[in-house]
Amino acid sequence: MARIGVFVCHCGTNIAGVVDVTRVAKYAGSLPGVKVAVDYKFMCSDPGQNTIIDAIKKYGLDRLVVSACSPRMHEATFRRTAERAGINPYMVEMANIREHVAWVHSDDKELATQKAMKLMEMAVAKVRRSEALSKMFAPIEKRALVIGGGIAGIQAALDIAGAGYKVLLVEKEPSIGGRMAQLDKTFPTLDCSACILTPKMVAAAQDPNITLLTYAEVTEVCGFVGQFEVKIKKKAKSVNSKCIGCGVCTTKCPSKKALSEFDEKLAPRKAIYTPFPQAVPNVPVIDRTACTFFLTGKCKICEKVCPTGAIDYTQQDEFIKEKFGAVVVATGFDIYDHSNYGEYGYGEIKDVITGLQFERLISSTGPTAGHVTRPSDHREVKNVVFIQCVGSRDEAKKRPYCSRVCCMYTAKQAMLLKDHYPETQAYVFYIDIRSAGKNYEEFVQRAQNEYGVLYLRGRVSKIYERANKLLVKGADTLSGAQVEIEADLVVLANGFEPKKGAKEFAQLFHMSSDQYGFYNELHPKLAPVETAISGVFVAGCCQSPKDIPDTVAMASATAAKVCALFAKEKLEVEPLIAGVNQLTCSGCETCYNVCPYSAIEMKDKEVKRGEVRHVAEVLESVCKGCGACVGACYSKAVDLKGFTDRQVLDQVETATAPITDN
Amino acid sequence: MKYELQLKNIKEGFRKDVENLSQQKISNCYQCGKCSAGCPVAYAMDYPPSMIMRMIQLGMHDPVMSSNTSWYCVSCETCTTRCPREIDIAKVMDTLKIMAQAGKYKLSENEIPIFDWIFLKSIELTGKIYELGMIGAYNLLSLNPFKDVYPMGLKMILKGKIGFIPHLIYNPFEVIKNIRMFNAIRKKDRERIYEKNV
Amino acid sequence: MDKELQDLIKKLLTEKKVDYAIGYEKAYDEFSTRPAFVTSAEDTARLIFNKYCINNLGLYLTKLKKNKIALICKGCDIPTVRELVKEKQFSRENVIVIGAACDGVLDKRTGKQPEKCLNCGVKQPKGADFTVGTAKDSTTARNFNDVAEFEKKSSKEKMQFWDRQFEKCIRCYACRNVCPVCYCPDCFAQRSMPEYLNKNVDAEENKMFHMIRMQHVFGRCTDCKACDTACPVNIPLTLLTKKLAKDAKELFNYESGADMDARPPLSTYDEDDPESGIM
Amino acid sequence: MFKVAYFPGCSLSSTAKEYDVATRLVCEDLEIELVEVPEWVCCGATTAHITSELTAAVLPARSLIWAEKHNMTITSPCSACFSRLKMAQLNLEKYPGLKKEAEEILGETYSGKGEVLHLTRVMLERYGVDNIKAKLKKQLKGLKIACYYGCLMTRPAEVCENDRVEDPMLMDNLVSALGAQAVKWSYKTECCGAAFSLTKTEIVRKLSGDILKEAKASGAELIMVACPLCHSNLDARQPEISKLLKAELNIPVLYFTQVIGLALGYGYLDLMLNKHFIDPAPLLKAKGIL
Amino acid sequence: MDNKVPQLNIVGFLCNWCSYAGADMTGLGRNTYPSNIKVIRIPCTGRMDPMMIIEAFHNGADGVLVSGCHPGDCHYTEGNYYWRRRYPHLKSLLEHFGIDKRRFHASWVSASEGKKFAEVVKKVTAEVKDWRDNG
Repeated sequence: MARIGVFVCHCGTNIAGVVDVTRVAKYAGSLPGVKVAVDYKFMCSDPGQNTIIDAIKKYGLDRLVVSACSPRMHEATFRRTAERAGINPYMVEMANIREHVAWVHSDDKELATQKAMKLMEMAVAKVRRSEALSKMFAPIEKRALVIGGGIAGIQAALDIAGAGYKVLLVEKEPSIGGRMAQLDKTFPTLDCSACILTPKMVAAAQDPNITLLTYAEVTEVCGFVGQFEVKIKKKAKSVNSKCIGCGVCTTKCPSKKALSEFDEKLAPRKAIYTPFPQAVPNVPVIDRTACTFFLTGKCKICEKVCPTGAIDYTQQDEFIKEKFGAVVVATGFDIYDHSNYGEYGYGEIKDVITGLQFERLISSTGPTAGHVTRPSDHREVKNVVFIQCVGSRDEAKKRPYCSRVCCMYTAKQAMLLKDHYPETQAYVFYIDIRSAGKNYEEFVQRAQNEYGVLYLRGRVSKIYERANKLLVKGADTLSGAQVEIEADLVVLANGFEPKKGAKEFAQLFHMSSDQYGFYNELHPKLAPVETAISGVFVAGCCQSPKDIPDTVAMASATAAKVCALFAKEKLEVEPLIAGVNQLTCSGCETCYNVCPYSAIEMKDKEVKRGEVRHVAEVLESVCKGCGACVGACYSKAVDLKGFTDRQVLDQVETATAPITDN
Repeated sequence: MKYELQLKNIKEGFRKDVENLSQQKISNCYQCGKCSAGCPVAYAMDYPPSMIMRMIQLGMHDPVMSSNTSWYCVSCETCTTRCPREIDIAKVMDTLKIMAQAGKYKLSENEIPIFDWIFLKSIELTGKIYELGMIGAYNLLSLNPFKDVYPMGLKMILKGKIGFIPHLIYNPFEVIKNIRMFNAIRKKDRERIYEKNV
Repeated sequence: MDKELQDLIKKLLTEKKVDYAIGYEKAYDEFSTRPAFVTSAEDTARLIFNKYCINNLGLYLTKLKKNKIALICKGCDIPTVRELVKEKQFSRENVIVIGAACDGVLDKRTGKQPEKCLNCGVKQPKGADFTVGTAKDSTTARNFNDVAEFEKKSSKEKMQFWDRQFEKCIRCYACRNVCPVCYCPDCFAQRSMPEYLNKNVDAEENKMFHMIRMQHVFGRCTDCKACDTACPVNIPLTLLTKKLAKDAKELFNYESGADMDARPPLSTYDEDDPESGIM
Repeated sequence: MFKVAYFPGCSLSSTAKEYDVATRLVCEDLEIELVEVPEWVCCGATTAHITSELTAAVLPARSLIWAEKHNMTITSPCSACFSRLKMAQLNLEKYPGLKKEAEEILGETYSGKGEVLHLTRVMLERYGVDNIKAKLKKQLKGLKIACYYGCLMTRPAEVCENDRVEDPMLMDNLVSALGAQAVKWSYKTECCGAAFSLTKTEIVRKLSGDILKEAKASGAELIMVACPLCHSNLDARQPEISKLLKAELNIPVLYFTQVIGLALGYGYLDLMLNKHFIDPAPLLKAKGIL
Repeated sequence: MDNKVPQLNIVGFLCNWCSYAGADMTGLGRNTYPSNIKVIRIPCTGRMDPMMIIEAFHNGADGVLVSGCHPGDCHYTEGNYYWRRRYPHLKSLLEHFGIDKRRFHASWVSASEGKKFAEVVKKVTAEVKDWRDNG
């Protein structure tokens, strides 16, 4: 006979404020097999866990039910508690009476209490059928894959490599550096972005533990924590390893049709190019969609001028498949495309530019060598209007979130403008200024007080084109005035959005993403860099918009997580896997066909004395415990440990029975 | 400061009344001011639209209802089209006018309500608009009998743009049907505004 | 036709092509037949084929996995063979399918041809290794009109209808026992750990048994009507098996036992499958 | 033959008679059959929706139901009428309570499936600019036209469907097809003052004045409109506005069907161009169109 | 819809990775829904044996909801694709046996769709209630 202990948690007032926890505990005590039932303020706290351990010893319990929060939150905690008291950790079940009861049924305490009692009773029914399971271990491939070579990826790679583990850093573009390389200065210190980034890029390139793979993309992922098998496409660079980065090819290339992605399409670039002079690795690639040779079959100038014979037009895309123990996803962001804003000209007005374009305009390495001129006619500017919250805080444009950095970068850009051209006037239209961060508020104040940037509180309604000027029609809600400004240039503070293709990329890993496409962390507070896929971590703006210091901190956090994983000898894995009762197996191969992991083997086996049958067998080290075989087996020969038919049936039976609470 | 906001002065029901009748979530407004920025008639209004939204949020019934803002709204829907919080501001303005004309709140404007009354009466009795009669009646009732008579009105008549005979629905049954319909609508409107939403 | 059949089997047995032949023989009266298992050439005289050969002999294949067998099949029994091969219950090389041309069988209970014989497109067997006799297919095609008619009822009416039917059920399991695809070594209905099904014989439990059995044979049942024929209390199981066939066709464009290469509908998927009302 | 239910609206039988005449003339030529909704009642215009939501839904619903019954797309040449028809359709769909009340009053049910389109969209999108182009007799060479769309045929975004709300191109495409030049200007959808024509005339003068000024500044010689309200504000009030602005504007304002009519070869009186306050004849003669 | 619908028993099978997490998210966001649903956690909708659903109805459940990851998002790659095939078949079969279609539902709820989960439960409860009240 089972000896079950039921422990009902108040979670402060989180649960107890809605659910009558004493009644739940009292009801538990009346259930068959339950030897003790108690409620306590915080079950997960040290004294709470000790209550459980003491009860186990005192009543000789062999199974536990903890009625508390979601098992996704604390199942592991209570399994460890059980283990400490000498009970098999898989003899623990949780009844989720916080997320599934107290927090969602706060409108009727009686019904909530009844449901809590029911869920607890279901957990008791399930745990009654639990079996002791022993832990399983899997090997770890101690090599990390970092996807994305922006500041997040670089930082994560450097930190993991620093701990002595090998890292492969994959970047889609021809050079690492990412968005940060495009910036001119950084807030709130106004130090030069390139000056602080390039040393890191070089360090990554020179680290013996880091392998750089630029112009490459991850195309396929299988496996699981400790054993990811990843297929990577190395796009044909058309330039081989003989290249010494002298740059002659780029200088001589006659093609000028393509627009520079790095310069945000403000300037042309050659068909053979490195994105920017400080590129790492300093090896150009040929853009085959722009190259005269690839388009017409004639030219080959780069081949002629190359001193080392590094040009190879025959190169093909190459696929490699490698194994990794952990993955850091740092795929970054795109800025919001304002062609959805009809009122700001559908992205067709040349002198309405994005914040990132302004960075390139004012950067001394940019297309105008730091001279801020109008893209349409290259005239100097006098009045510049900055509009915040474009593609942020805008439900109508399906971007209701705050992009977090635009207030700051707008202040920075307005200051830089005044710095370069003291005679210009900068106007900033804002809704609210969000400057939470060390020295951030002071920075915005400086822009207004020292630099004389005029801040106007209101969203701009429309930009009219009129005779070489842009008429900006806005409002200042603080004074209640309508504002019209004749501007030379309008800079939009475009918000952040997930990288194009982020959803498809998430599906490679089966990571979940939010409705916009930002990747979901495992827990918003307690597991901000983990994902639901164990062994896959997220860093930087692919998770949500954030500034450089936060990105770097997050990247280092992922590195710490990876190193903690690699520091273990072997990986403990859940023994919640499928098993076949070969006596009842009819050998129809249905399970074999549906298994997503090929974890089922068909064998001719002597199942009874003298009876050899064609039957299924589960490969324990391969099975991930999804249960697809269980759902498909009509002979009822496969079962899933931890979610057995008996357990589920008893839960169903309990769920549908009335409460017998007097 | 012009107004002193005291909690006991905030009419709780006002925001709810406007929200129920307009079916718009006014509490959604975060005061970005885009409506005021784009409004073509804001210059003539006592308060710009965004401020009206704020005052409704705070239940400031008297200044909202006594202001000319809603009456100056031309229903051009610029605000609605551009509102980042997807509030149909023009509809809220309509609602304020409906509430005022239904007599639930004090009327601050009379030109437009007079026009509206004449206009709808014209539809009720003829099914269509009878411009000359309508303009004449309006000018009389708004105590400005010679408004627009010269030169525009005269020229209109000369160009044959305004007829002297109303276009009638010739079928008398249709006329009766029309009048009945209007009576039914008025009854339902009273229920909507007075009974359900108080 | 009997002669032709006997000669063929005699030849197969003498040439040692097969160990067994499974066919029909006369039973206790002239209106009854029963399965005959013939192992020697001399014994072949027992074999007959007539309109009373209503059983689906495919049933016995799962019981004789290792032997080489000649199996006498009506056109409508052949899909069973294919289905069982697909489910790896034996290999196709081990069985020689002898198709017997059939003008339709008679249901002894009614003395009439069952509906499936009235709209039969396989009176002349298709896909057999040898064929004996000739027959003409029905002019009307197989249809699901009767099922569609039943589907029009309200769920309450359906519920009441089946409640009345399953009140009659005595849980003799004849339906399961004659079903060629009900070959599980240990049927769920008889398990005790867990007890999927209460052993009581009452309408509710009976209904549940049939529901689960129908679910288990979905996409596998060839609608051979063996269960319907075998039922001693005349529960119209055809109405269920035909529903399965209709759903398999309409939802997944699948016909059990028709195509050796088509994957059973529930053990495969297509990324573009319709969402069918999933919220 | 292309067949649509036609809701002319009150203005088209009085102040904008020339619009109705030109429209019927052009549509006949293009073989678009306009089936006038019999015994139609006023859409409620700019008045009903600020007086009673129900009135604003019931009045257009009668015509909508008729079109739906006869399985036709319903169209109106007047932006205000179109807007009321379309908004009634949208509101009846959005607010089931309103629909219930409206149906009770009308004693008929409305499915809301029928299509409601502005005449510009019927002619320029459904019928197609290319098909019109194929039937032209004349090119309107050298004419610089500012297309003015106004509020009610473009806003809110739901009624605009596949054109751009802030910078619609439908009529501009027509202008190019007619051989004329569509000027690029940013006041296409600014408000003319609409319903304030009689009540708050000073607002109309300012708003329409801004539009006229902008059109003039962008080099337009003619303004093309698709709404009798816009027309009367821009045309009939133009002399007053000129006086107010102390500048001679003198920009003729034509309906888009009149402009098509010119390219189809119709004359001054056929299209009732004489009805306009600002006579287009001198301009059209100078360009060799008349 | 009113969250208080007594005497209705709905069993919910939620996959661990998406819908169960989504239901947790509903709690985190304090969105409310009727309390009739009792949730059973399963690893994946692929594990959903149709038998369990038949058992639930047999045991007297008024309604059943099965919810999993959106197609393409399955933690185990393809479990929900199998479920997507079992669902229409089972629904149709159950209907044939007289179990009304308003009683059996399936949904896709991702880990971030807390609001959607509340909406789904409200809708399911309303449908089941409609079945019970109006036959």
